[in-house]
Amino acid sequence: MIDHILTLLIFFPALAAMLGFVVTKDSMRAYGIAVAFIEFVLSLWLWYAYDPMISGMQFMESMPLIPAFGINYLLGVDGISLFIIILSTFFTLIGIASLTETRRLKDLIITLLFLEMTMVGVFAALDAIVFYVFWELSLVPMLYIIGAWGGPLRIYASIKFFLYTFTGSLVMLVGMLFMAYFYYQATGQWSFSILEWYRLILPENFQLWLFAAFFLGFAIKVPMFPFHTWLPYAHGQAPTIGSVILAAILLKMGTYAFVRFSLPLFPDASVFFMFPIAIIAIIMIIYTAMVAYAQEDIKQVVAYSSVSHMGVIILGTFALNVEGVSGSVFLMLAHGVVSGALFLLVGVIYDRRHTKMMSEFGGLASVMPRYATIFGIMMMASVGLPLTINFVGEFLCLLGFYKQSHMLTLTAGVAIIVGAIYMLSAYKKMFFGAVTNEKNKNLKDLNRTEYLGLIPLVIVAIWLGVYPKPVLEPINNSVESVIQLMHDKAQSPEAKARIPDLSGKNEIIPMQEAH
Amino acid sequence: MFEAIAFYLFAALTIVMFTITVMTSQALYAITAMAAGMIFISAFFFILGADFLGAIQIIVYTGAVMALYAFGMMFFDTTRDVVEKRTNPQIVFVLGILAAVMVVAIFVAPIVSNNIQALYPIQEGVGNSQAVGMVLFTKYLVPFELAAVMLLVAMIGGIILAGKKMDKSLTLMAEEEITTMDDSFEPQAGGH
Amino acid sequence: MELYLYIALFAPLVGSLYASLFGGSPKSQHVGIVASGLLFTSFVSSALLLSYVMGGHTVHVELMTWMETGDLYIPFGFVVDQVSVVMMMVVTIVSTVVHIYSIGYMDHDKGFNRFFSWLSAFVFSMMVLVMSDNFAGLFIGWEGVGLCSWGLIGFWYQKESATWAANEAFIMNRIADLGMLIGIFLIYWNTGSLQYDVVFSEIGNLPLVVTTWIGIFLFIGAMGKSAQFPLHTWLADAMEGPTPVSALIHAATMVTAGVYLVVRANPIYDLIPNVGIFIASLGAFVALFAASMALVNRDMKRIIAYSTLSQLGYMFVAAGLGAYWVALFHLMAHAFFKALLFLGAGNVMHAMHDELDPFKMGGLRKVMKGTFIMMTLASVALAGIYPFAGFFSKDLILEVGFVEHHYVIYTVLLLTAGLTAFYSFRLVALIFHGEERYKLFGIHPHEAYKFMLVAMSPLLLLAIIAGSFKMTYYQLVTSLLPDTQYHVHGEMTYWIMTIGTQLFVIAAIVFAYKKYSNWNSVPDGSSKLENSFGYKLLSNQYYIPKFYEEVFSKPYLELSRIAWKQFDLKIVDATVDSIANAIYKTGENTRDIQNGNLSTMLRWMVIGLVVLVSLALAFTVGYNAVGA
Amino acid sequence: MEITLTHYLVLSTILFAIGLIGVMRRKNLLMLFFATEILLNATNIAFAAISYYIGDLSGQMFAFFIIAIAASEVAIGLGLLIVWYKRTGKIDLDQMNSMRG
Repeated sequence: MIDHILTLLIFFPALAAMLGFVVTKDSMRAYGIAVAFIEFVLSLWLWYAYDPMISGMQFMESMPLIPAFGINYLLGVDGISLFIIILSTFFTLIGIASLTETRRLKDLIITLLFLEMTMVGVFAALDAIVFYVFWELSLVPMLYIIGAWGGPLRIYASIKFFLYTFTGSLVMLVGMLFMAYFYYQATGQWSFSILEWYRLILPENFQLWLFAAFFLGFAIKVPMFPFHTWLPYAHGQAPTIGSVILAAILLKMGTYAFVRFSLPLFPDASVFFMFPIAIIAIIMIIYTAMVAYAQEDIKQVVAYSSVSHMGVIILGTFALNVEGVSGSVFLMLAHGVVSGALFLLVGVIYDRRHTKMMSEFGGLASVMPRYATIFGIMMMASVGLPLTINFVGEFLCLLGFYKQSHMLTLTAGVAIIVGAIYMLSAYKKMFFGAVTNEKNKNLKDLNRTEYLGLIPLVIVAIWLGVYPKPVLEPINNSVESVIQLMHDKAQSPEAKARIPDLSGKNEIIPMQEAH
Repeated sequence: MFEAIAFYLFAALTIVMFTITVMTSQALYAITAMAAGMIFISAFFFILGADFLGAIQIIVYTGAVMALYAFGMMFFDTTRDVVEKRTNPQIVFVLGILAAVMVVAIFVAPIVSNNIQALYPIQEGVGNSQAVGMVLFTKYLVPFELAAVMLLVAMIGGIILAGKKMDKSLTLMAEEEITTMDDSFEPQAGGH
Repeated sequence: MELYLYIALFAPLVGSLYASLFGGSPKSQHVGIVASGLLFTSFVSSALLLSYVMGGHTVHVELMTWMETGDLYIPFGFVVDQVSVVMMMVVTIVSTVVHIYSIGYMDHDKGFNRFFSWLSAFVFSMMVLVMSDNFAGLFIGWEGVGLCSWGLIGFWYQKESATWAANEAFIMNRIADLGMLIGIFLIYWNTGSLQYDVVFSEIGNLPLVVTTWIGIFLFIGAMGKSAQFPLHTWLADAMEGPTPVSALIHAATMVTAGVYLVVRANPIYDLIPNVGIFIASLGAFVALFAASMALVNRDMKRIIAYSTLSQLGYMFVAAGLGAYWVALFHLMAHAFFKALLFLGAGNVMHAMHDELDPFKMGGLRKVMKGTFIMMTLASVALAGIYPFAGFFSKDLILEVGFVEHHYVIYTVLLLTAGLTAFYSFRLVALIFHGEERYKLFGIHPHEAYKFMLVAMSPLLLLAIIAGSFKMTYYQLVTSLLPDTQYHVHGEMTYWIMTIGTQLFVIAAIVFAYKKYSNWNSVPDGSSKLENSFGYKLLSNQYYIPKFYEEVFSKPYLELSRIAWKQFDLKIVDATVDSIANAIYKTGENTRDIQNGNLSTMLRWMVIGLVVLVSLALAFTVGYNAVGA
Repeated sequence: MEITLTHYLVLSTILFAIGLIGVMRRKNLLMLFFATEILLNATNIAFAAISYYIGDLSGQMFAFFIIAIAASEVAIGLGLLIVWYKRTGKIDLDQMNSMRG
């Protein structure tokens, strides 16, 4: 069974979702939690069985789909994808467990389980076409979640979300086809396997074009400035569960794909585009932090803060050294946990007051002290306080990029200032001051269901902040092999210089022999 | 010399006839002019040594097609003119001529650059009909048979379409109409 | 000894967690007692460690790995050496006192348990800060104390001013933290490690320019925490927090973290004397600058806060001039008497029902004898009168300035010493002497609980006798810090200087007493002095907060609004939408092609034919042209 | 005066243009059919001429098949036309707009 655990992880939720149609409405919630829990346990088993010392792919499965074009059902995990898969199953569990939605609960849970399938599929796929299929499929459940359970502008928001990301992905698909074609030209065989692609050294000008094609698809998903405007709408209109999954997992697809595709496939192009992308990332960080500061709606603050943090992740990714890339992968997890928790927290107050405007609140700390405490912890994690999960990632990202550029890192570091500004001012508006609004006087503090969702997140946020090693170590090993691969493949002297050579450092098992 | 005179004469006649066909508002004039034009065209075929084609042209077009049109027209009220609102006739002319020039340019291109080769050269000492027959029943046998089947299909199609009970079109009817039609028409259909 | 180290470190954390368990429930006396007890345990462990360290040993432990990736390796490592043990002693003594004091001070507060939770958490962070054996660990504590400071300044979160001040403090500190972070990055990429011992042994091999930048960035971090100009405004506003907090965090411990950093990083600063001069100059400037603002202020706590700021300036002068042990010594002495001063002020505040204007007090010595004595003695110590603690430490700094030939700095510090004496005794005179002006406001002051006074007494004792530890202390820390003795050349000069300073200070005290001890009215802002330019300038803190407000805060908010409403919605998003709209409109417009009219369709067909054929022609011609 | 291929092609062009104009101009469906016949004949001339001038029978073959197609087209087309006329009583092109998009 362990040999096919990835297939199991992908299709178990889908199968369970199909069966979900025959489950009665009343027991649907319990059913959903049970399925998500089993899935989560399976993913933990994956972690348990995973050998952190091996940097390459593990639990690989392969089955030909269209042999003539080298399209295979190819799965595998390494340290980079392992934890994002666990994060996906974890958040699906948390999301379903803390679900407060009452409208068409059954449909919602079925949609969520399908979404879980696509998420795990994206992170486990090692074949570009399989990856692409899951990547696109993930849009559909999200479209339903926003479009069916969202706010008043839900149709606009969901269509914008769908078309925007879809457009980007199409360009990416063209890039993938070209990549496969180049592979065919070079070797005389068709292949869509990423691992096979890794072995291909492309001329630099090809790399630049392909990088750009992939970049568009990923950048919209991340979303990078100036492609970010779908996100506030999507978050603003999505129900709590939609925002949580969107922020925690779906955005990570973009940054994950950067690490999985762009870096190892196009090392020279990565170096070439390093500074332009870093500048975009810095604009993202500072600009969206400012926009977040100006928001009146607490959910929008969190939404824009997501964009800002994604900027740091991008920066870390394009540091192109082990510290930076490990940091960015770690920050993906960290941001998933923290922003997911923040969206859950916003959902809590929205359930009670049916508004998200900060001006409606004030003084909540005295009415809902426990809520305020957990919100405070998560806010501080988001701000990047040491010993919380975010700090580890942010520190490593900035540290890594500092190797490449002093000035840009200094500018990007403003993140820790502007991040504090919008978060603290939002917190002040919501929780501090006297209770002025009559409607807030008798709000109930957190209930059992909400604790169920939030407490694990708090624990994870602090645990991985204090002791990130169990996660950081496998990530580090896999990232090292990616960096080494990039160094070996790099052609231009600048790229050789920018990407560190680790071969002399320690024994690593290369992911694939280059050349 | 004779060839040139014949060419210009028939060219002028054909053009005039077809122009009448296109421009006149009287259906009767149009059909008559066209029939004449078709016969004049067959003259070109004779000039070009395609005797068989010329004969076919006269038989098929003037004999069959035109007769078909003539019969067809009997169904319609030819005296009543179709009101022809013309919008921007200039565009029509410009477009028509432009397209024609282009098509010809395409045709001419390979000849001008002289890189076309004769696949089935005309054999000396063999009559045109014989030559045509030889090519038609060797190289073009399959297309020829297909053309035959096509004609058969067309014939059957024409008969069925023009036949009775075809004044109802299922595609153009709403669903309820179809269901009600089944009830009312089936006994009658059985009676035939 | 490792056990004691862990006890000293984690006892406050346990206290904090224990208190937070009851965070939401109403006041429980046991929370305060347990937290104080645990801190006392921490103090005892620290004392044991001190005696151990005095024997010439150090304790160095590595608890576990924190971050490890690539070449980066950061453990949770702790070191108890001569420097950190001094800081540990200071922190645990003051915080134990403050904890016990707070049991009384926060007696009637709803957030009693929450208060202890935050306070103990602060002590834990501070312990991490001082005990850590690497820069990353220092940064953990650094941010941790910032967080606790935020929580404690904004402790009374219903008050708008308190939460505002809390956010201001946090954000200002963050600005400095960025500098610190960059300093850490520089250290890592140049030395390959963040461990103190590795860094300090490597630092000599680096190019001077790198070392200079490291020094500058680390000092920017120190400037924020220690509230040096221009990041000083938060400290005065931080007085919104409960008074014990001011005593512990904003006088004795956290604000001195910057000084500790410079002292700790002395191998770096030793290499870059130019930066040192800058630090010293800035310190001297801040000393005078802060003292001048304290002269006219009418808020008791703010006056003490400015005095803290001023004393931090002294410490930076010493540290900048390379006299690290002197800086640390003043840090220690200052912690005792300033905490005492604050706690005394807390008593007064309680007595006066949170009235802070000393002009509305007067004559309180009759009802608050204990507090009166303590505050007077603390002020004497602050002024630097022999044989109190302040004399030994402050005088030493003056000597350092003099010996190092920085006469401008020396003069500034000397002047500041006079000002310090003046405003301290202005405060004492206004509060405790003269007419009982509080009667006008119908307040009936009372002395604080006995045990609070008892709790304060160790600080009083230390404020008096700390100076006598000088030689022991000196021998202790100079095994780690540069051992430089500062002796004024010629005994004559030395005595003239010392006695002259003493006389100058005493004169300032006498002047303050004369002017204020018989004060009999509450100023209403109409007197000539109050309308003079100088007075307004000083009482408005040189208009710097206003300047920040107008130049940074408001434009930032405005710019953010513009970025959102004008740029994000109207340009970025509108561009996206307009692309979508353009496609939609094209669809609407070209819909006429499909109007079902065969004639039109035919026409379009011909157009299409023309276009296609001409394209084919063009390509053929083009291809032939190229081919030819 | 030699008659060359160009002459025939020019003639073919003229006839084709006439046919196209007819296609675009006519609203009467029957007339439209006439115009298509003209188009087909125009190409036939071109085919026959090319066949003659390069001495290849393929052109004639094509013309032959075109005639066959034209015949079928007329048969089917007229049949449809009659059906349409029976249903609507009109053979006006502008009235046929059930394909409106």
